[in-house]
Amino acid sequence: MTPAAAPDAPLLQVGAITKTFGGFTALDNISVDIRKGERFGLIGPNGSGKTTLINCISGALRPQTGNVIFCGEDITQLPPHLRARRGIARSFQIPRPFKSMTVLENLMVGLDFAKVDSSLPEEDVAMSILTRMGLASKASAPTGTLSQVELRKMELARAMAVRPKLLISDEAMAGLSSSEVDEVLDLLISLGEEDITIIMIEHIMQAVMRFSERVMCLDAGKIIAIGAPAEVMGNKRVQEAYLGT
Amino acid sequence: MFSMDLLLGAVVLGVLLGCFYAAVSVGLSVSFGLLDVPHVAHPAFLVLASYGVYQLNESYDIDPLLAGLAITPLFFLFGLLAYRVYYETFERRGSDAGVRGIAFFFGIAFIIEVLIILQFGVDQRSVSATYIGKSWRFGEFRIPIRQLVAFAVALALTVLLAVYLSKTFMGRAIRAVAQDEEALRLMGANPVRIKQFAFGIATAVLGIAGALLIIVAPVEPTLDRAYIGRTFCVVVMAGLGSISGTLIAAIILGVAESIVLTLFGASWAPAISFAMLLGVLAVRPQGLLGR
Amino acid sequence: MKRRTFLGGAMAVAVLGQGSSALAQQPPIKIGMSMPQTGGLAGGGKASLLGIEIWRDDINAKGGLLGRKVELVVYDDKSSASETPAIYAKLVDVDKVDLLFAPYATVPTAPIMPFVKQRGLLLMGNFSFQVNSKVGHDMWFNNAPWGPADSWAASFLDLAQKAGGKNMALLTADQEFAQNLALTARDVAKKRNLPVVFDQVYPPNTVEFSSIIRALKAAKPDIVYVASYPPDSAGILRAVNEIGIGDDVKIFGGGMVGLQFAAVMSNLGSLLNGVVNYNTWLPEKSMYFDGTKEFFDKYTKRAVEAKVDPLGYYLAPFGYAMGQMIEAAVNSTKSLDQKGIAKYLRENEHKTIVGPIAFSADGERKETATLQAQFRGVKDKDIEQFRSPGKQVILFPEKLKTGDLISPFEAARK
Amino acid sequence: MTKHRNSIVFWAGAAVFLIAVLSMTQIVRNEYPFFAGYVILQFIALAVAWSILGGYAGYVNFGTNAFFGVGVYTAVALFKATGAPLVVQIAAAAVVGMTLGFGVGLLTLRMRGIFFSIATIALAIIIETFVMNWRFVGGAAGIQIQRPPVMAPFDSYVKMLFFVQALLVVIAVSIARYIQNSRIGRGLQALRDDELAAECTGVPTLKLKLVACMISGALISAAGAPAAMYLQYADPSSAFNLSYSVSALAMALIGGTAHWIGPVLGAILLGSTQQLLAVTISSEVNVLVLGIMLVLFVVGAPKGIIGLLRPRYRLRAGGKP
Repeated sequence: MTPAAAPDAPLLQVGAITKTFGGFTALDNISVDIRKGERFGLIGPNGSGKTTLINCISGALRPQTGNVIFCGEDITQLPPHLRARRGIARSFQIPRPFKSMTVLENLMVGLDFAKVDSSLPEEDVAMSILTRMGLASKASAPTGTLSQVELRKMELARAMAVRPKLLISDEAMAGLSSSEVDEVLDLLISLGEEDITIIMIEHIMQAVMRFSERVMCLDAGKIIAIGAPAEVMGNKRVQEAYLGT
Repeated sequence: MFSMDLLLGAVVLGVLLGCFYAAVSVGLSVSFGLLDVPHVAHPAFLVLASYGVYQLNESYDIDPLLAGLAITPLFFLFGLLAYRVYYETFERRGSDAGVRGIAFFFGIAFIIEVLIILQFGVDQRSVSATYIGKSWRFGEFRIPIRQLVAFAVALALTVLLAVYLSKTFMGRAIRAVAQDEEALRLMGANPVRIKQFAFGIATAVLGIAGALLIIVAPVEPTLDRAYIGRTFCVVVMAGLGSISGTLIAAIILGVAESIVLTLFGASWAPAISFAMLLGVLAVRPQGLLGR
Repeated sequence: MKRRTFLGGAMAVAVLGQGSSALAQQPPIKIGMSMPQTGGLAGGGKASLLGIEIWRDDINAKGGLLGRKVELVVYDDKSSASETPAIYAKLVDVDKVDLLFAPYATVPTAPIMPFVKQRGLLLMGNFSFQVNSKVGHDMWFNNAPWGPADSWAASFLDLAQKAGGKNMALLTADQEFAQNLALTARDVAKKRNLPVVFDQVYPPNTVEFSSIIRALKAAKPDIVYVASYPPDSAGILRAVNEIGIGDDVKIFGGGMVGLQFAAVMSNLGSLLNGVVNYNTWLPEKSMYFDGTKEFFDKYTKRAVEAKVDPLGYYLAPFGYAMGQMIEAAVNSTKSLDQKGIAKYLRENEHKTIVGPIAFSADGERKETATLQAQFRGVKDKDIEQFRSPGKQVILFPEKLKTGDLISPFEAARK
Repeated sequence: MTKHRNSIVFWAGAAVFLIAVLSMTQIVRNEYPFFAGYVILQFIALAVAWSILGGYAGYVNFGTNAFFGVGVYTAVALFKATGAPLVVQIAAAAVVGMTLGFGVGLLTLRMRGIFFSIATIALAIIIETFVMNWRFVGGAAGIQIQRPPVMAPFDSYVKMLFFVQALLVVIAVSIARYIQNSRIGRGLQALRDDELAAECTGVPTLKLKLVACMISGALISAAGAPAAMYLQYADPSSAFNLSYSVSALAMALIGGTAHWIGPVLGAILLGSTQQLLAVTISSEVNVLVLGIMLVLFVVGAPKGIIGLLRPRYRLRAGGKP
């Protein structure tokens, strides 16, 4: 039904979106295109609008102006669940598991509602995702018993259950030890190799450098730099923005 | 039936009634509006305060307003305790605090109702004071003095609380905790203690509000049900947590009720506050002065 | 015939001879009922029950009914209509009671009317209003003095018109009893070409009556007929006192529920003065019949312990009277046959502590004995004052009258 | 496999229950068990229906009495206007209850749960006021109703109502069970835990809440509809009595809402306790017991009786191991 996107058209086009809260402008006329299969890093100091931007992409917020185009379709007015079904999945800065469920059941929610046809029984699909994430042994554990890194992985696994084209990871490594950071990072990179486009918000610079093909830095709701990781890190305004906070 | 005099009278009485509604709602504006506690037992606490005032007035012949003032510290402690229980059992554990929190306060309201009935019976109770039963004449126009008293005290109470919340350190901390608990924690303040204190204040105010309630009209144990609609209507219409909004919204409700009662008949009156509440929820859930 | 009398006499002697041991041996006669003991009607329900219990104790002291002890089986119906069908089914099918009394008030009684009619059971009504008019059960007898439906409004309007009333204002609560009264008041006014200049229905839980009274005053009525419930009755009188009601008003009151209860009366005190209101029993000299004084002596003592209305004029003696009528019917028919008892009740006049009672075909009183009385010289905060005559002067009915109406209303208030 | 076997057990159980109820109406002559049993069955239906929204989705409906009263008065109005048979009355009540659920849901389910809860209190009072002003169904004074003749194979109307209410219980429980085992149930559970996370995982939260609200409303109204014929009388203050709300909520929460059996257990326990207490204690202590039990369970046993009985649910609920 949707018009077939041109083969080299970007997967996601953010077109001049502005989001204000009361008098405060969180996003100021942001435009960015993200290619299919790209590993995209999003950085910026606290309160620079990173989370607001991904909220606008995933549908938790709607911008006052501008539009969001995904696979050639304007999804600006769609609620989050319809975006999820079109292939946008995310994790949360502070993990938000379904607390009354086991890890496996958390994944089943995504499988149940994403409506992807599969010949395999849902539980098998869920188990294979968990195995991939190294959580197979925790499948029937309640989420309350998980450690911090397991929770982060569970969130990524739940996002994977939607079988996304675009995965947004919101500080999935915050508060983890360096070995755990590497663990999660490896997972994300391996997911990226499977044709999944990934936007990663992160504060840990080595991780961003290692992961990203392209990096964008936001400050006070504006894009101050975008380009190859090394290039962005070398940018004066980026350094100021980080030192300034 | 319609006459200018009657309309004017209705508006004047409505403003008086509205200020009284503000006084009974302002505590909820703090507890529900600022602290986000689903305090459906607020009107039950209010009626409980009225019975406290009644008991003091009946046994020791204390003026109801003084009696209200006297039970205020008690209600402050009661509020501290109630919040502590609520926090320990629901907020801290996080999971589905909403459902169980509401059910908890609903159960508490129900228990208070029954305890009042066990102690005082189902009959209505009223207090005696020199200003009850007299009226202030202005030509043909008469205003009951009890309503003037309620108006003045209610206005003072609301303004005082508004000033407290905007001018004092603690007041500002309470407002801050409503907006950004995390920031406050970073500043080294304990948000839970601040919230507990705020809930104490919100409950303490009910001492005076309860006195006004029983001054304006006799109370009976299930009176709280009628006030669930009124208080939540006022607080939601005001925009959660806005004290000045509370005053404006309460006056709008008071005038609306009074005009409908005087000019259009009373049979639809109980639905007024609830219909306004539904209307506000549907059209402008952030309230008149919402953030 | 003679033989039976002889046998009866012999049996009576035998029973007397055995004395109390016979009373213990025979199974008791069970009288079943529900009674509102919690909820909005509880105050009235408990007082009514105490009246019935005093009768039970009196009759048992006299040796019981037919030589058997009388036992009450009472359940709480929580003042709600939804509880009574199950309760009465239990009373009849499980407890197998011999006779049924109705609960106090209309709402809990209404759902059991079809049940008793279908089962052909006798039901002694307890202060419900027009509950049998649509059901048409011929074994229903109401202890209340209401009489024909329109007599209530008619007696008040008689007094009003005699005092020169030319038009009427109606202020009624939006609840069943008050609405029934309002309905008849409108009918009677229409028949007498009395214009209704103000007719307002207000909802339960109304807090503030100033607005309503102001609007009522603006309509300038001569007669103000109020049908209200306890919480509102007080609010209305307060507002009348504060806002004033105008010098035109000749008579005020009629159907205010609550002004019969001690707590409300002492609460309102001097605000009551001048109000003409309905009542059922008052300590006026015309109201004392055989046993009345003794009843109230017992009631006053037991009321303290039972935590019920200390005066108990409104309901309690009628609960006792209900028992007295059953006592007379059972003793005369010498059986518990419900058809026989019903026949006796319908055909005879019964002497009770609230005066003689005779029923018409629908089971209500043949003639109304609902009093209209005017409050006079009432002081604040004093329950005991209501025990002495003269505080509520009976204006109607003619037979029981103890004084004349003071009019206009403002004059009567002083 | 086990799911399939569970289904067989469930439907066999339901059939046995209905057959038992039916034969009871044919064998037992004493009418009291039917009067009392009707009340308990009614509470089971209400508690199960309530928990479809209140338990599975976590939206607390204080307006059980609004939906109940609407059911009663739909039946009354329909019966008075057309003399419609009981089945039609119940069906119509379900439709009206469903519509009402849709309306309230649309108005308030977008917002946080507390707004929905308060709106449902508002709803009860507005509708009660409306009915009080509606003279056709008797207004505030109430209305007496003459039952039509009873239908075979029943020999008394109360027995028939008892069977009908048992049927409604089976319908309510099967719907609750279906929802619980279907993806709707999983979606509701997810949104109950975290609405935003559920949305972002593809759960159409508003739609599911509306569906739950409509089904719950329809079932509550349907369970209320036969009350008109049971009482042969209807008045607004009894039909819209707040105690229906308190009972439905307390029974569901005390029984536990994670499984459909919870509200059933809660209703049987509290319903029979209430019937018993009504006979033994006639004071407000009776009602106090209900309130205190509600608070104790909400605070101390958040997963209700089934949480205490089956550790699995405790495990699922627990924040800590």
